[in-house]
Amino acid sequence: MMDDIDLELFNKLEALNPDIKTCMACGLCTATCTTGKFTDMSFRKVILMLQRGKDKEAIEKVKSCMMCGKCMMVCSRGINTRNILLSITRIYNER
Amino acid sequence: MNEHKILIIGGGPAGMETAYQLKKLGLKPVIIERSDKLGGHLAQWDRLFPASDDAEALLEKMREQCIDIEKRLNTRITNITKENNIFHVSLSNGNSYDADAIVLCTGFDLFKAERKQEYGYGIYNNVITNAELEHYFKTHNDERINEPKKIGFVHCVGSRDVKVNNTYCSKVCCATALKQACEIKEEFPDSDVYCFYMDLRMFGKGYEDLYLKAQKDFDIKCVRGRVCEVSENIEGKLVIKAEDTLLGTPMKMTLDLLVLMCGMEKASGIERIQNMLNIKSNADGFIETRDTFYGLNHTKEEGVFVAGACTSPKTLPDTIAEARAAAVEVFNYLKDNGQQTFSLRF
Amino acid sequence: MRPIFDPFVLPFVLGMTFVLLYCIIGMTRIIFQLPKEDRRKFVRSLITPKTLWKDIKELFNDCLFHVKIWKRKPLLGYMHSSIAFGWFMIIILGHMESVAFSPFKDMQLPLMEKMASNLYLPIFFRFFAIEDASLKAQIYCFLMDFFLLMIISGIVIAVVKKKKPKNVGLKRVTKFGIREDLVRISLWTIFPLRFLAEASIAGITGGSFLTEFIGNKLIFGGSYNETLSLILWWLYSIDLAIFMFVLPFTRYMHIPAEALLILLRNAGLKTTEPRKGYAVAEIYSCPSCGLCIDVCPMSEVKDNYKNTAVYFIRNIRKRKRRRDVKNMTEKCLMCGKCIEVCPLGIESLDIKMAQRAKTYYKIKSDFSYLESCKDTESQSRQDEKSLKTVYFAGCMSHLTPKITRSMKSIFEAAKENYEFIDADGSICCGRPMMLTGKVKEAKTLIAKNTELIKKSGANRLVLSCPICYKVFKEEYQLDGIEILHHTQYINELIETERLNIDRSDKRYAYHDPCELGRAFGVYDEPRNIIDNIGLLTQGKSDKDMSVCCGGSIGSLTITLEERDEITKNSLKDITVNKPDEIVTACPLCLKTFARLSPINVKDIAEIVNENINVS
Amino acid sequence: MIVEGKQKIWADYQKDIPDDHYFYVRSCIRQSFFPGSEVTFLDITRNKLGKDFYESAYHTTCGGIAYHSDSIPQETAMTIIARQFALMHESGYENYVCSCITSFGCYTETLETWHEFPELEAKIRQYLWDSCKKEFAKPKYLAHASDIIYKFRHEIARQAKYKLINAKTGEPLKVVEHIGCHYSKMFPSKGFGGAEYPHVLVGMVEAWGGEVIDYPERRQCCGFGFRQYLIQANRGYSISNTHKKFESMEPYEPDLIITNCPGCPYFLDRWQYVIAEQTGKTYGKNGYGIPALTYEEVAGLVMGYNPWDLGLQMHQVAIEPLLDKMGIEYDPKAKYKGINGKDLGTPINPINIKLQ
Repeated sequence: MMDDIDLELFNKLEALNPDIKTCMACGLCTATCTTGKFTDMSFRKVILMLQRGKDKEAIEKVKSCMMCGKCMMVCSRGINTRNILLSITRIYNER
Repeated sequence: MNEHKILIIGGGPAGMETAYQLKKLGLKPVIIERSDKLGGHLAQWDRLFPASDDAEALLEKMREQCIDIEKRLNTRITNITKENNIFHVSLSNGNSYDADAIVLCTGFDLFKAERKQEYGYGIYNNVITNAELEHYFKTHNDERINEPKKIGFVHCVGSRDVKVNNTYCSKVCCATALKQACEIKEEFPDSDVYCFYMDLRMFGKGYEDLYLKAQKDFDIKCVRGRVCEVSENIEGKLVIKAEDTLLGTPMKMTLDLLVLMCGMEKASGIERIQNMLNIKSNADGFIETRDTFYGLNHTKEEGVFVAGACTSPKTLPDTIAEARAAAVEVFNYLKDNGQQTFSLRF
Repeated sequence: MRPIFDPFVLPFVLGMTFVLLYCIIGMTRIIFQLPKEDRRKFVRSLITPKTLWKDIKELFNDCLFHVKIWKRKPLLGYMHSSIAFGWFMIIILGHMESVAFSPFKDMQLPLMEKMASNLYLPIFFRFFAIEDASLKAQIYCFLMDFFLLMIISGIVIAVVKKKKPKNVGLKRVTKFGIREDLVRISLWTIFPLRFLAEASIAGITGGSFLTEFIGNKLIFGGSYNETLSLILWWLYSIDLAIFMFVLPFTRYMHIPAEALLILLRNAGLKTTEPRKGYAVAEIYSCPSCGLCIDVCPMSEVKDNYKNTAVYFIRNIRKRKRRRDVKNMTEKCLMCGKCIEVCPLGIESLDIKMAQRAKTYYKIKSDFSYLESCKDTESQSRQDEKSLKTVYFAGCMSHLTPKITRSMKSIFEAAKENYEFIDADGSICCGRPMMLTGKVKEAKTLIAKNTELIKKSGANRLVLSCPICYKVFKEEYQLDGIEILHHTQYINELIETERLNIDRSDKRYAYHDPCELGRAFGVYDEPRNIIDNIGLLTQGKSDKDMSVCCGGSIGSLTITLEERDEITKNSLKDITVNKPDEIVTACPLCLKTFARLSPINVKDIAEIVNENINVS
Repeated sequence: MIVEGKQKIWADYQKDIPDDHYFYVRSCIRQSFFPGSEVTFLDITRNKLGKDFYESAYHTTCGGIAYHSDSIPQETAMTIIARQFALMHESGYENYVCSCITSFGCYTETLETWHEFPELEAKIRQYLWDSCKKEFAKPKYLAHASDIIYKFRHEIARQAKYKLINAKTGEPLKVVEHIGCHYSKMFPSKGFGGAEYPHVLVGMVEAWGGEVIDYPERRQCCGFGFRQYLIQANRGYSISNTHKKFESMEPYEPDLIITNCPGCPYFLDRWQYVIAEQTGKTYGKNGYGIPALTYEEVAGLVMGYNPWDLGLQMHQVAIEPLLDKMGIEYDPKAKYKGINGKDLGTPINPINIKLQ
């Protein structure tokens, strides 16, 4: 149930990185992902999962990121994906 | 002997623009409108996508252009017969016309939201339609809209849905939804607004900008997934279910207000006129045009023309463009056939 | 006979004592904050003749003559060296003069008094000594006046610079607070006051062309007013005291700090902690000159000049809130241009990297999935022992298949026995991870790549991405494996005639990628290649002055809009001489430019491939 | 809630079924789950309403459970159904009424399929002949047994001794109605009230004095869902589904659940016990559950049948609080006595849910 989700951390993330809002889920970030060769990393899904309160699954994905920045290079909305990933590792807790 | 005219059936944007252009071409159009004023659906709308332009200003301009044009309001067609390329048209007010050509500008009906029973329109208090929201923007008078905190928009209600026999896309709902989402967010800045879409079909000029604006400036949350059912909880709030298809997980949430983006359907009662003129419908129920490219303003019946959303869902710019094209087509038809109206004038 | 003491010297004596103590304590602290190994290195450098000689040379060149500034902006160079060298000479000559002509030479004074008098005598010599008519004394007088004039001329330029920075070739100068204004005014007034004080008394105690003939005769009409003169000497002393008391808390601290920095740097030390040891020496050495403001690519965007190196260093020095420093650190593109122009060569990027390494990330990376990653087997490898070269394209090059395709075709044309080790996807080189401050995590990636490359049995590694190149050069330990960027490799192929190139009359502009050019000085190889292919046009700022393309992954927080401004500005510089095509040697630069460039942008490998002579 | 909106839909979805002369077929599992229900149905229709409901001893399963758990192919299921139709035909009846919702769904699906694909009907006709040497005629009318009670709900109300009203307070009882999924979800027009807002049970409850509550998970399956329960490994889905429904209806404090499907009262009843034992939570007041009854049982209670004759002791959730509310007199000692007075044995008391 979406009503019970605590989005405090996500709102913090969104305030720091307002460009998150403009994602249109085209999937370029996932398609180009260097880590994606080895894991099911998907930046697009990470953001959605955090939005839907699935923090744990999202964090598992974030942990595998190599920070290469390819997703940032290809993003058609110009979202600073790399810094958002970094922000996540600062804001969210590994539980 | 009746005066020879060009009869325009329907006084919405398509009818008004066709009439105005015909008049400019030196012909004598008559608008037959069943309601008591010109404007059609445009008169119900407050602002227009993509840039939230004032609907009334546009309507005023169109009405002004029609000031000198002969109109028959509160009037219905009772009978049409065709003889030697002349249409004898009887009206409900007892009058009749001889027309050299007829332009059908009968527009569309909004999908009746109660037909999607699972959305509970007419059953749950806080389920409203796009038209009702537009009416609220105009009047600010709707007790169902009371400081909502969470608002949902369901796209494609009555469109792209074999379960209501409408498999086509209504074309205008995506942009309308995002426009209305921004507007309601502007009105209730503390609210969370969700748009449940299947595809965001932002095809026109400025539509993609509207999408970006909705996301960036208004924080409209677009969820890819159709709402499957709506119910009411004990507090009278709406509980909706959908799938977040981008994540592949079902989601359930409580909303204070749900707006159904009703699509376009063929206008009710149009079959009656179609039968009089021997004109068929296409697979979507709208009036069939002669072909898909060159004959868009023509029906298969000589002398019967079409413009606007009576042939398929259309945006306003599309409608206006088609109305202008129809006027030219009528003009050419009359010229080529040496019709009376034409010879009178030239 | 003049008195041997006057109370007006007291402010100066106190100021001098304060500043000396402050510097000694500060220096000791810095040295003690150094890691043990670094401290040992430092001591060793001081007793090694070679480094010692280097120390001395640099102290003169940099601290006194400001050779680097001369080279870039002669007028500014003159301003600095006239004040620094002039002042230095006045102090030296003052001491020599006071030793040679001390009025107390023959007096029997208690030791303490003698020492104390030695402290102020050289400074206020003219007050205490009476002119000696000897030629030697005349020469001293002349030299002292000469250098005083030199200093005053420098100060005049400084005043002009302050009023109209453009006259000395600067668009923007650093903005300062009241304290800095105070110290600046006190510095500017020291020598005019000295001139007035000396001139006022020159009728009695003598002087040379400046003090006696211009000063005394013209200003004071050749007369001597004891009260007025004493007031001037008091002002001079107080001014000196103000300068010295405020100095440690202002940018002028760079005067003593720079000397220490030179010694530490020559000992081979580097920043390891952002707010300790070597970094402190660097931070205090920053003169806030602001040369880095104009060159910083970020200054293109309004208000972003506040993130330039000079303000970053100032914030650290002021112990500003951690968050401000953090934001500045993360915004930086890490292009290194500020270091290139820094007259003191302050390695602010090292401080930023050290600061980034302090970031606390609650979620730790987990690369355990790499353990199961199989060695990238290559079908084309027939005999392992004969394999000479491996090619590692890197993540970014996978976004620019024209680079990898061109490289493949160049390898084939050169009949190279090579293996494309990351043909179906790389493990990131670790540099982007380093830039986020996650050094340990980066080391994991480095280890994995090292393992894969070593397994290949090659003795050469060719890279296409300068980002990779930097980390491979600096962090990888691939003993026995030569690391080359493809510009270097292709250049070698051309020079050894393994690759024949056709010439055309196309005009190419070359953009130096930051991490290839400034970081490693790879300037000639690409230019040599282009010379073989077509005509190389000059950009407005080439080589070490090349402007970052804007795409740098060095910056974590910069927005796309800001990047675009930088890119446009960089493109403007590159295309100033109307080239037909822009050539670069970095996939990131290529992709970044391609978005906004009005003309074709190509990688150097691409133009080489286009012009291979097949016959 | 806008009642007029629902009434409009109810008016739109009315089906035409005859008053009398039905061939009645029982449900496989209801007979063992709630054995009083079908007996009561026949007693009410035959004796209280005076209608003709005929049963054949040769009737078998419809094959629905096997079909829905993928054990038999559609042709097999259809042949079984064809045989039932043959029995009806042989008995001289044209109207077919079944007790089971699964069967109702299968019959509807079969008839609709034959309508769309007549060649399949011909094929099945051949199969039936080959296997049983029987010939069938399709029923003229197909009804579910709850349709019959719905149709006569007002007559039953007239004969009622009790109402779905709290005898002490005079307040209507709050009733959750739960429709079997296969009643109208597959073919909305085949059910009274359609698929979204079925009226078949609502009509009964309202006619008998109760008040229906519309809660968010009303449309959700009871938790049986064939594969969810029949495959042991999937039973977690079954119970979590049921749990979801109870969590959703809890705030309304329902007094009673009325159902029209074999599986629903069973799962809504039994899982309450399991949920209580797992989580300690009960959904009725004072440690009781919410009674989940079949519509025949509710009709029987309203008409004054002895609760134990209706088989209400076969429910896991104690029925007594409901009987007390309705003011129905009963003999607590007789609860675990069979019809012949023989002791049925007493269940062991669970920890978290009261049984009496």
